[in-house]
Amino acid sequence: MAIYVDESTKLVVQGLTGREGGFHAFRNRDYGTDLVAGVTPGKGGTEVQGVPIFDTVSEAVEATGANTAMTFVPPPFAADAVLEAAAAEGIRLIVCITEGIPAQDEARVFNYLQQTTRTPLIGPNCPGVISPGKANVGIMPHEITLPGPVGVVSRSGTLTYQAVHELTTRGIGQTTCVGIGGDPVPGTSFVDVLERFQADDETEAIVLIGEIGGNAEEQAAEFIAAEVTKPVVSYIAGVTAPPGKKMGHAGAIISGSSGTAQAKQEALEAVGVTVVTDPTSIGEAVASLS
Amino acid sequence: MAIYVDESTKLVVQGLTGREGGFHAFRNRDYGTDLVAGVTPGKGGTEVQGVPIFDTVSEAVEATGANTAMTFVPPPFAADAVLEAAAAEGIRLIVCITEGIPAQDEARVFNYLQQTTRTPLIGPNCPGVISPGKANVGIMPHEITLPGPVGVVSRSGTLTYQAVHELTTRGIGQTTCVGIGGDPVPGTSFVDVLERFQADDETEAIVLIGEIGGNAEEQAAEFIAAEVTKPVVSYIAGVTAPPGKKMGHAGAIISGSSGTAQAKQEALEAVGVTVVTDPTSIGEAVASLS
Amino acid sequence: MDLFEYQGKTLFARMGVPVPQGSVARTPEEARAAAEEIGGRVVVKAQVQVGGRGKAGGIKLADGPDEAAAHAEAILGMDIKGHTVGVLWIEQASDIAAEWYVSFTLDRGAKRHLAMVSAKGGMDIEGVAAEDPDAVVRLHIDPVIGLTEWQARALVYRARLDRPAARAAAATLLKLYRAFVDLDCDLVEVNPLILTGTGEVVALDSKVTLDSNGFFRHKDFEDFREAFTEDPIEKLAREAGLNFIKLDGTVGIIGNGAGLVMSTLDVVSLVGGAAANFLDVGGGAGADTIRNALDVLTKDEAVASVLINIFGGITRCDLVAQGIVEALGSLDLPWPIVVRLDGTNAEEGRAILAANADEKVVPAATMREAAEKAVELAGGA
Amino acid sequence: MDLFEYQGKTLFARMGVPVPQGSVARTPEEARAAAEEIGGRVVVKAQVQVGGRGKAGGIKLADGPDEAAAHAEAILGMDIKGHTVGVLWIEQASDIAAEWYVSFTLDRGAKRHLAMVSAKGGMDIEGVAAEDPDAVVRLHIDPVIGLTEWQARALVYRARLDRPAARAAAATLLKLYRAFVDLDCDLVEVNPLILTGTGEVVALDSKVTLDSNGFFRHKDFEDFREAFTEDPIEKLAREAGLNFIKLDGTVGIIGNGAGLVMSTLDVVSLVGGAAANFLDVGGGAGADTIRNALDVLTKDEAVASVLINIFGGITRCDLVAQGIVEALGSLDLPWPIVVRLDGTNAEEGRAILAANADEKVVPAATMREAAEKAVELAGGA
Repeated sequence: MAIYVDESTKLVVQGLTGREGGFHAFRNRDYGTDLVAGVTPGKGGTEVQGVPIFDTVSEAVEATGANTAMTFVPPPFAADAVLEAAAAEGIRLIVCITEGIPAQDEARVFNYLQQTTRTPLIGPNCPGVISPGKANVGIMPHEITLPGPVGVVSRSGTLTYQAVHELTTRGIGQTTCVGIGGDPVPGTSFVDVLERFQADDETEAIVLIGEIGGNAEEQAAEFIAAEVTKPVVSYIAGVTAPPGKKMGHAGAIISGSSGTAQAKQEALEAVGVTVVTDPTSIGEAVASLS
Repeated sequence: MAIYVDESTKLVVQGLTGREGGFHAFRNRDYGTDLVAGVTPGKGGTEVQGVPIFDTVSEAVEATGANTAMTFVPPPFAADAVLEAAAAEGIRLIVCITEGIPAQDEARVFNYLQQTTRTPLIGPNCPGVISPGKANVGIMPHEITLPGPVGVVSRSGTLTYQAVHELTTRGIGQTTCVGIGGDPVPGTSFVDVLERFQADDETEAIVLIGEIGGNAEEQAAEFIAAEVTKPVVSYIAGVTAPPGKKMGHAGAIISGSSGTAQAKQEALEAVGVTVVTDPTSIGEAVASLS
Repeated sequence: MDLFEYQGKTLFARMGVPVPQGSVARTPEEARAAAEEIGGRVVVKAQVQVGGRGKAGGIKLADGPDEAAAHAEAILGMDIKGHTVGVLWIEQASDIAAEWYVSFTLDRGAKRHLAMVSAKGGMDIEGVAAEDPDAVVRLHIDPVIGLTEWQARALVYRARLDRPAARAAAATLLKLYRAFVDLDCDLVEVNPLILTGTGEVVALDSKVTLDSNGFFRHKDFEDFREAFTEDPIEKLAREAGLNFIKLDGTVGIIGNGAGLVMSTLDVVSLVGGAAANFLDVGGGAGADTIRNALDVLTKDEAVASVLINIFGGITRCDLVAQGIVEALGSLDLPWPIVVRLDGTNAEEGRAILAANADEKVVPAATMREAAEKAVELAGGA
Repeated sequence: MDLFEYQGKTLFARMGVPVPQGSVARTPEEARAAAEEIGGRVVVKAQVQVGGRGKAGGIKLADGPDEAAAHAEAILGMDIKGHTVGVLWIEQASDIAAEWYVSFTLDRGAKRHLAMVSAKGGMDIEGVAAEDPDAVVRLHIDPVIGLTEWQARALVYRARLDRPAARAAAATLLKLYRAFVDLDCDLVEVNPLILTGTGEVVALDSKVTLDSNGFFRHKDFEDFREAFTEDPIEKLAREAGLNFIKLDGTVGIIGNGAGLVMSTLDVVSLVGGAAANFLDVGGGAGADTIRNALDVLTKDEAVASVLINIFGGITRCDLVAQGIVEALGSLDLPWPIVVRLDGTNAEEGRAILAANADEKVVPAATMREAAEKAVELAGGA
């Protein structure tokens, strides 16, 4: 098994005709992901590298049976694209890669989806999801992954790659790697992903990569204490980050003493998580679990 | 038993300090309804005839344990008042008497409540709910009611009184009489009320009063066919209404052949409902059921 | 409240929806002046609150001012399905490349807004919908977040409107929807919404129904009514806050609550009579309201008897009785009045009538009895 | 982007929130002229993007133009927590009957908007919240429908603001919330929001943080930046689309992704060094981006070595290598560059460097090795 994406994933890409969207979508296809459709309003009826393009997501779903949507559209239109994907019957997962969506749009869309649909949204501003050997929906470099028993979840893009790389170079494979993104209002939280990894038979251990700002790691710690029986290894970035400075991710702002890397490390250690202070130690830590 | 309101009802009235609100709320109290609070922003801390007034519904609920809200505030503020009542933890029923709320407000509030809460809203523009001998929340004249085994539900205010009067003068009592109101977007539909009457042990028969316009009666007929085992007697007003004219209730517009009194009568008769053509025959029809 | 085409277009323009340039005219001379100011070819359009005016000859193309004046002469005073034409709208003729249909309304069954769009505009849309249902694309809108951009696009693409104009069409749909919501409309319908030869999207017609419950947010909307030639009795009733509709029979009806009044009409019909009107005094009517209602009925010469059917709830029967007594004293009432009172303070009301009313007032114990007596007093079926 | 008080007030005024009359001044003479134009007593206020300016002497009351000029003289050039005062706001002195605190922000934990209101405004609100938590009323707002009227009233009554002013206070909250949402703010804070002696509610201060992701909706917001005295290196970086923050160490850091860069800082610290900066080239950086990043670091004299840490995903390592090679050819780079490439096209990237780079470029296989080499090359810990 795996979570979110696997062999049954049938992918429709919003913004497939764009440069970035096309580059990554076809990389995903080359990896074996079943890319069935693209959506670009006004380009319906055309096709790109054998993939049919539709004007709307619902037409794409009707014609191709797509069940997973990936959004690459520019920030001014991304919130609307997510709403469109969520409204299309048959779509069971939305992955929004777009970076730079206004926080007000994110907050409105997140709450509206919570109130009106059960379709999970991963992102925005995230690297996507890969289940090694099965499917890749996003921008993660699949070369660094390896099928295996570890679930990886992270708020950071490139840091996720680093963590996966450390695992793979030690021969430790992954069930699924999920980048939830570091924006102020991510559609999917650590807790959502932990719940799925806990329920996934093939996942034997979990790697959680956090960073300063917000309280997502503290919420994860609470959930781990209550619900997670599998071993968890964690790394938190930003130990030396200057307090109060904005570090790229709009989320990464330290407010007072809460949200610091130290506070997060302590919260996770207190519930039995193995916390490492160097991303290169993640592989070692997981290897020493067994 | 009874539905919606009974001896456990603890009533807070939004607009208790207004002329209409006060008149009917205290009539409700005189009938035995447990009127525990009033809400009028700016008048918090005062009291009217022994009933404490609060600035907000949530304060009223916290202080008095109110579980049912009745709204008498004027149309420009009524939609907001309903949202306030729905947001107050502990409120399990909202009855909105106010007439003249813009249809756009009703549509927005109805859908928002559907998406965010399970608290039922009865009305707006309705006469309320009475469970004879137990509680009256609304403007129905309790003198014409009698405790007994018949559930009454109606889109029309005064016509409900007429129907209840016909039952009572024949000695046939009621479990609960529910006026759902005739506005374009009523918070509670015939189907919602039929479902409760069907589940209510004491209700042995149901009277349904409809009128021209919309398709609420047709939806009720479908539900009756599928779910209701108790006998139903129905009267539909507007057989002689001229087509296409607006008859007071914004809802009562005939559009084409659907929504006519005849179409509704036929739909109900087709599923075994006893349809009478004269409101004064409702009592006879119910009496002849047993 | 159904607006005239030009009134709806005024609102469209306010919301940024393109409409052709035009002017109101009430005489052939005004039509000529309007055509001169606009220049070039103009269209002379009858302003009536009913559909089908094109087929009835109420819309004419004119090459210049003289022809515009001639058409105005012909159309003014014309009867279109019972509506006499008193106002014209003279507008610049449009260069039409495509004609679409668009509407926004509330779907009461779904309790959501409903958008309908068709590439087959400019004709009888009900016919199109009946013959070729797929030609009219329907989409429900959640009033909580309103029409989204993807929905506007989906409507355009699914209805197969001209693809190069898709962006402009979607933008116009969004503006029309904003008009529908922000202006508290029950209906916004544009048939046709046109694409011009130069690629613009323009509302060539408008059918707007305003929700009068929303007028507190739009103080100026009441002014639209000035343009209508209202029936004097209906106007009197409206100004008194009464819901009145003229019908064809002889029994004047006064009741409280639309359902009860409708039902009263039905019962009058059932016992062989016919109602002269529908008159709902609403909830919480006082003595004045009843007096005013009786006053309104004195203006209708068809009335031969009156039936007052009140079931008190928020309305108090004692106040109703008082209103009848006051009317008897102050108005010249030419007909017998059958009165049936039940509900809140009914006994007090009956007592007041028994003590103070003259022989014109005939009490009735039930709705059916009241209907029978009123029909009999009106001279039978 | 944190706005100056006066910039925030400009936005408030645009949204209908009352603010005192005032003018910007950059010299004592401008302060005098502003005070003359306003008349009466004025307040001279240092404009800095940091709190606590009142305690630091950055706010002074003046009886007239002369005193205003004298205060301006004293405040201009003052250092307030590392910010040099270059701009003043001269405003009409207000008649204060009560001082309240109001803010709207996003509660990331709850994923909803959070309103906070207190009757104890005009002072350190964090202190108030710590000592007397009940004095700060908190309420979550659903971003789908926004702040409702009942919520605005509930905030006012629960915070026990002056009851006669409740209606005006609630109306002001609604306007401030509209500003927060419609202007794409991360934060709108008013401390104090005052009640004047004549019963008006006025924003006496403003702390507004704009979300630059929303600037596409507000074309003019970029202009606010002109008033800031920005660090020249940070400005250069921003104009090149790079996310740069100056730090205190000697190892220049370039990486892709905020998390990886933060982590690189941590590892450099772990091996005994200190980063000279945080520089995130973001996702999908091309050769130009890398060249520009290196160019930015040449302006920082504290840099002794540079660490480029790239894990390719959307970013391609071959383009990164190409950018390094281009920089070596076109820029005068005074320091060694340790380069660690992994992920998308990493091998191609390493090959490009091996073939084209000079001895300044030091390859590293892992992040830790890269950090150790860079710290060593910078002259050790």
